[in-house]
Amino acid sequence: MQLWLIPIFPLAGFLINGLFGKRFSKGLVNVFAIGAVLLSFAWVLKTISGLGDLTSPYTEHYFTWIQSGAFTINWDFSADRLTEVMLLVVTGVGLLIHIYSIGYMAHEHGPHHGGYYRFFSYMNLFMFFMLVLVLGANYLVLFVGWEGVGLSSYLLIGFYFTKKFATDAGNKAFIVNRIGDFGFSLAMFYIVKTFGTLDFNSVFSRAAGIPESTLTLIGLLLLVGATGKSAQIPLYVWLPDAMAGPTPVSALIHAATMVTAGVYMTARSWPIYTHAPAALETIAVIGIATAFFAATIGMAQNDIKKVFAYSTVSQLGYMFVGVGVGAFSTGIYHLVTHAFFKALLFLGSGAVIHSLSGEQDLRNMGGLRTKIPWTFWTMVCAWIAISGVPLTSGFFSKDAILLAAYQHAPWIYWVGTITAGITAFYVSRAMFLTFFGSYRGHEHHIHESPAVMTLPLAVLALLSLAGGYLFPVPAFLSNLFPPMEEVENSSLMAISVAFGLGGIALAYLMYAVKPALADSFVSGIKGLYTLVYNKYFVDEIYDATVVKPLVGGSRWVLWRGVDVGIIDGLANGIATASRGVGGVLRLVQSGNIRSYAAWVVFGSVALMVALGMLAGGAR
Amino acid sequence: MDAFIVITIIKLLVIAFVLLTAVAYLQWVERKVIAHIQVRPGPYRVGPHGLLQPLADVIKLVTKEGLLPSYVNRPLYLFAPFIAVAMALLSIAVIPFGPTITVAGYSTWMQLTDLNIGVLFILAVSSMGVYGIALAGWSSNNKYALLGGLRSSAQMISYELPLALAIVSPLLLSNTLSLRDLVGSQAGDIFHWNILKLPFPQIVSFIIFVIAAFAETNRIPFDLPEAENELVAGFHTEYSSMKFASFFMAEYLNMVTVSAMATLLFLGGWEAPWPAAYGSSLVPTVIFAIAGLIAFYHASNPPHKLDRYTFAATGVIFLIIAAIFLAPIVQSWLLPLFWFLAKTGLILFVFIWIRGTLPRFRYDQLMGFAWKFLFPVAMLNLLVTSFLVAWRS
Amino acid sequence: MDVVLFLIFAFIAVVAAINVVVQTHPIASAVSLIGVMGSLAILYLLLGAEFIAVAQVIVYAGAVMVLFIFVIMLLNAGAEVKRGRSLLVQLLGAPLLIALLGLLAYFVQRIFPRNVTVHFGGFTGGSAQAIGRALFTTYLLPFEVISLLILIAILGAIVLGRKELD
Amino acid sequence: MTQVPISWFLTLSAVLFALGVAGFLFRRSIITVFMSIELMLNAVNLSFVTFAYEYKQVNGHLFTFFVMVVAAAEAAVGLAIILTVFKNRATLNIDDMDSMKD
Repeated sequence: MQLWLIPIFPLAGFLINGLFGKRFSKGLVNVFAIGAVLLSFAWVLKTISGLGDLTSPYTEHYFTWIQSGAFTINWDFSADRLTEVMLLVVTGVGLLIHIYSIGYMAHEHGPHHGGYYRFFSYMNLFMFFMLVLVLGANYLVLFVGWEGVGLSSYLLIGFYFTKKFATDAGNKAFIVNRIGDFGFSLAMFYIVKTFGTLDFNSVFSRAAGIPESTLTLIGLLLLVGATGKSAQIPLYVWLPDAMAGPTPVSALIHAATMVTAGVYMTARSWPIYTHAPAALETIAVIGIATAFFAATIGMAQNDIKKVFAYSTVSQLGYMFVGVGVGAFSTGIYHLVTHAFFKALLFLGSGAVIHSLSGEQDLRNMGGLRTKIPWTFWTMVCAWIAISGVPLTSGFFSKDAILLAAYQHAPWIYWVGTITAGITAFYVSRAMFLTFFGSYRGHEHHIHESPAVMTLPLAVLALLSLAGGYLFPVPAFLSNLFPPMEEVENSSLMAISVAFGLGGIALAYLMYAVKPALADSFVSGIKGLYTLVYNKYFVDEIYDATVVKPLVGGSRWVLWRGVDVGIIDGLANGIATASRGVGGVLRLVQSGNIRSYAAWVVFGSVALMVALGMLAGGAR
Repeated sequence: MDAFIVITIIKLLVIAFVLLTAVAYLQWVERKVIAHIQVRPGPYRVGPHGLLQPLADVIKLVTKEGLLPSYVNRPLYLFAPFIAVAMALLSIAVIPFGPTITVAGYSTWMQLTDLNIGVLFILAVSSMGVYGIALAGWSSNNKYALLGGLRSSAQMISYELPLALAIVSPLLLSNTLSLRDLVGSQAGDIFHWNILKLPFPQIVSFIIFVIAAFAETNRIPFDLPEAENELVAGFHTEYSSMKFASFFMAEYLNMVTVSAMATLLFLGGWEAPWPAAYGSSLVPTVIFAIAGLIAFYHASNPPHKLDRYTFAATGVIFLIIAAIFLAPIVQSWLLPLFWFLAKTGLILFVFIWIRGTLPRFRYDQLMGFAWKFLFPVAMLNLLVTSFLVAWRS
Repeated sequence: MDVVLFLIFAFIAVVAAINVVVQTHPIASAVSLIGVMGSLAILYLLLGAEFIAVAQVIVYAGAVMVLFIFVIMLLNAGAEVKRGRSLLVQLLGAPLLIALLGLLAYFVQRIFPRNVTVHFGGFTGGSAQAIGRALFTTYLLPFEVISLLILIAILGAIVLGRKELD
Repeated sequence: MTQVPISWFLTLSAVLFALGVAGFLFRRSIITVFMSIELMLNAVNLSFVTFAYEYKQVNGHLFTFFVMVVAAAEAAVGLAIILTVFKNRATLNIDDMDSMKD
């Protein structure tokens, strides 16, 4: 089926725009960038229709990448139904966001700051690596994509590299991801040690015969990698800062695709996890903790993108819960629907920011409902979807997770349900503050975004509403993952829906009907609010416990002590000694060629004398 | 063994005598041809139509005082003309003039010696010929001579490359390095000659060869080493009498050699252009007969009084020669010799003809022409030829 | 006959080689070296290496030495100046040289007995055809590499000879 | 005895080589030194061809061939270097070329 064609188009787009984009007009850049993703999407569709039923994975071998003794790593791509789902999400949502970016980035220019072509070449590079990640048939190829998306994420977060906070955010994302990747690498080493291969098929088919302790260790190490990439506790801190990048980047990378890589990877590794229940349990706990924790922070944020960033962290927590309770397909289901409505939320907020010429603070918005109706109505779709209003896509996926969680452990269900209420509350808060009430800012030229931006919004709005029916992911993936019990529990469903609607109502009361109520409520729980507003001081704690000691240790012990004292001392000592010896040998180097020749002749004479004596002795 | 040595000595003497006479007369022919191109009679005083002019020249050069300038590097100054003429004569040794002949029971080749690497031998010897000119230029201790010598060595090194490359293509077609076998491979009609042989006619390499040969022999339009208006007389400024004559002789001998080479490599050597069955053996007879008749015609209305007799005598001689060509005993070796000499003479005539028509190159043009035009074209031709030869086999 | 030929040309080669070393003027050395090469070519013929003999004349005598003479003429190099500074060579040069020659001759005489002899026609494998065949089969890779080397040498010479380079 | 002992050829080669070394050691003109190197190469070539005769193999000839080609390349580059050196320093004395000392 030529799977390699899928990622090769964005790579070509990246190379063309990256190498020659400087000379291209914006239109030409668009043609290559969008065209690459469009071709890729088209090829995905053709592949999926061509692969048909796909009960067993379809693998294509390209070349042997690493060969060392019996250990071989091939550059293989494979496709099963999970891959197909991911391919559709990545290329489909990616295509919409690329189109949207034409409008959003239209005002970017200049070689230093904007670099229109730079943006699109990075986006294409990201698409390439993300597709490699999804298509890879073994952990190492997956890891190539994994690191590649990290690189493109870094490049795009630091897109405005003349601003310090952007580059800092890029560095932070990169470094925090390194910690996760460290765990991932260790996991791969263990897999190689245990299985002797990194190939998915052979690893998974043999997982049943491996001791549980080993599998738990591998599972936990993989989880470390997943928490880094998918922004789970304790490595979630980079994601909110990553909003420094342009909004389409936030939508594509930090909401819809890259951050779900951790979920994808853990779901992909389900044969390992099913034999390591402890690791699976850890995933569920971390997921639900992250979901709740991030949701509470989301309530107190004033930056519209920060709200959605914490919302993303929280929703990713849901996906982990889905995976962690053993309902792998529900996690993927939520991944898909979340990609629709969260991308829509980000793109909508981007449209808001765009129409307000860069304003991001909720306190300076308000009453935009009539001024930018397209944006408003599309965002409403996302709003009700994320809030779990019945019959929207978010409702189905979230409910599936919560039901599975209830079967696994009821307390997870209850925490999840409360979180759902909180989620509905803070998203509604953001919506009310943005679109209702009266306008509190200074901007006078509020304008609706161009069609090239609103059209993707409309498509995503449709998907947010109807995505639950259109893509019945659990049914589609049912033969891939271990079967789950089909449960219908309408009371539990009703409870979670009630929590969601309650959250919306509360937000309506506090931010639309009586705005003063919110302020008085905040002043009532001032201590708690400060704690939440400052994100539980997690960044500060990390700074004090990890960053400061590391920097200090590096400076005083490693630099002054080890580097200057021992290593430099050693090197300088060797150099001094060599110079002394060289000073003696220099007398031989007279610079006179004839002297050198005499030495050569002397050497050959000596050699011949020695040879003659040896030969004589031998006789 | 003894017979071999005797025959070789006889051949040596014959070839040396004929060749040196021919060279002397080549000079006469050149003067005559150029004179006629310039519409003047040329040498006319010594002998009928100046026919004895070469003899007079030889006598003049031999009896002239041999000057030995005081400032020259004497050993090399004396050695240089010797090298020049020796190398020119050496290459004649391997050139075959015709097939095997049988005289008084002994059969031998019309060739001094046959090497199975004859072509390489000629290349080697001709590359040594540079020394004569370069050393002459240097040992004269004269700036014009030095510049002439420098120019000639640079020119000859440069043009040796396209020359060698042009030679390789016909060698590929013939698949031998022996000059005798080379002719053997071109036997038949004109379409078996390398210049027209399939799969790839060597017209281009023939032209390159001739151009490079002009440069190798320092002939117009490539006679930069002896450009008299820039360098007085170039490398032989300081030479006189027989030493000067040696250089002169070497140049004409080299002309003969390269013409013979061109004949052997491209024009089928002594092979007739079409088979004897279709009357090619009658061609010399016809030519000489016509020449004799023309001579008789001129004798009947002579421009000068004496011509009545000289023309008549010439006509008789021509008719006798025409008759000799009909004799079956001599035909076997006289016909190949005729064809060989006719082709070589044709190329020699081209040499003279071009001297009478073309101006001289500028020095940088000369070098640029060799490196930037001739060399790539020769290379391309070689590539195509070798590809086609490989394709065919 | 073979002995006579060998002795004549070996004698010429040695005398010319001594001349290369003894002559103070480069051009005299160069002409002597051409003499060495020419006589070596004859000895190659004696050893049955006809292609190598011709290549010796074409490449060494006809091209390399022409270059030498060309450069000598271009630089107008005169007789060399006696201005040595190498004490080592002055003291040790001659003894070392005699030792080298003595050892080489000793090894040759000891290792190669006199019963292996050379006569003209004793070996006929050195034809152009044989060499070409070996060159394009066994020695194809060295042949290609060496053509690359020539290309690099041409480029190097051109770069070094450029006027802008000082 | 009309045949030449093979050791004579090798001795001739040794003598020529030693003369080349002598030229390298005792001559001061860089061009002559260069020519001495060529002399040494020629001496070695002679022994190659001699060995080829002794073993009746063509390999020695090929070595000689390669040595010749390398020598030609070396001459081209070496003479270009000599020209450049002369252009910059106006000297051909090899003892004046010692700037690689420090």
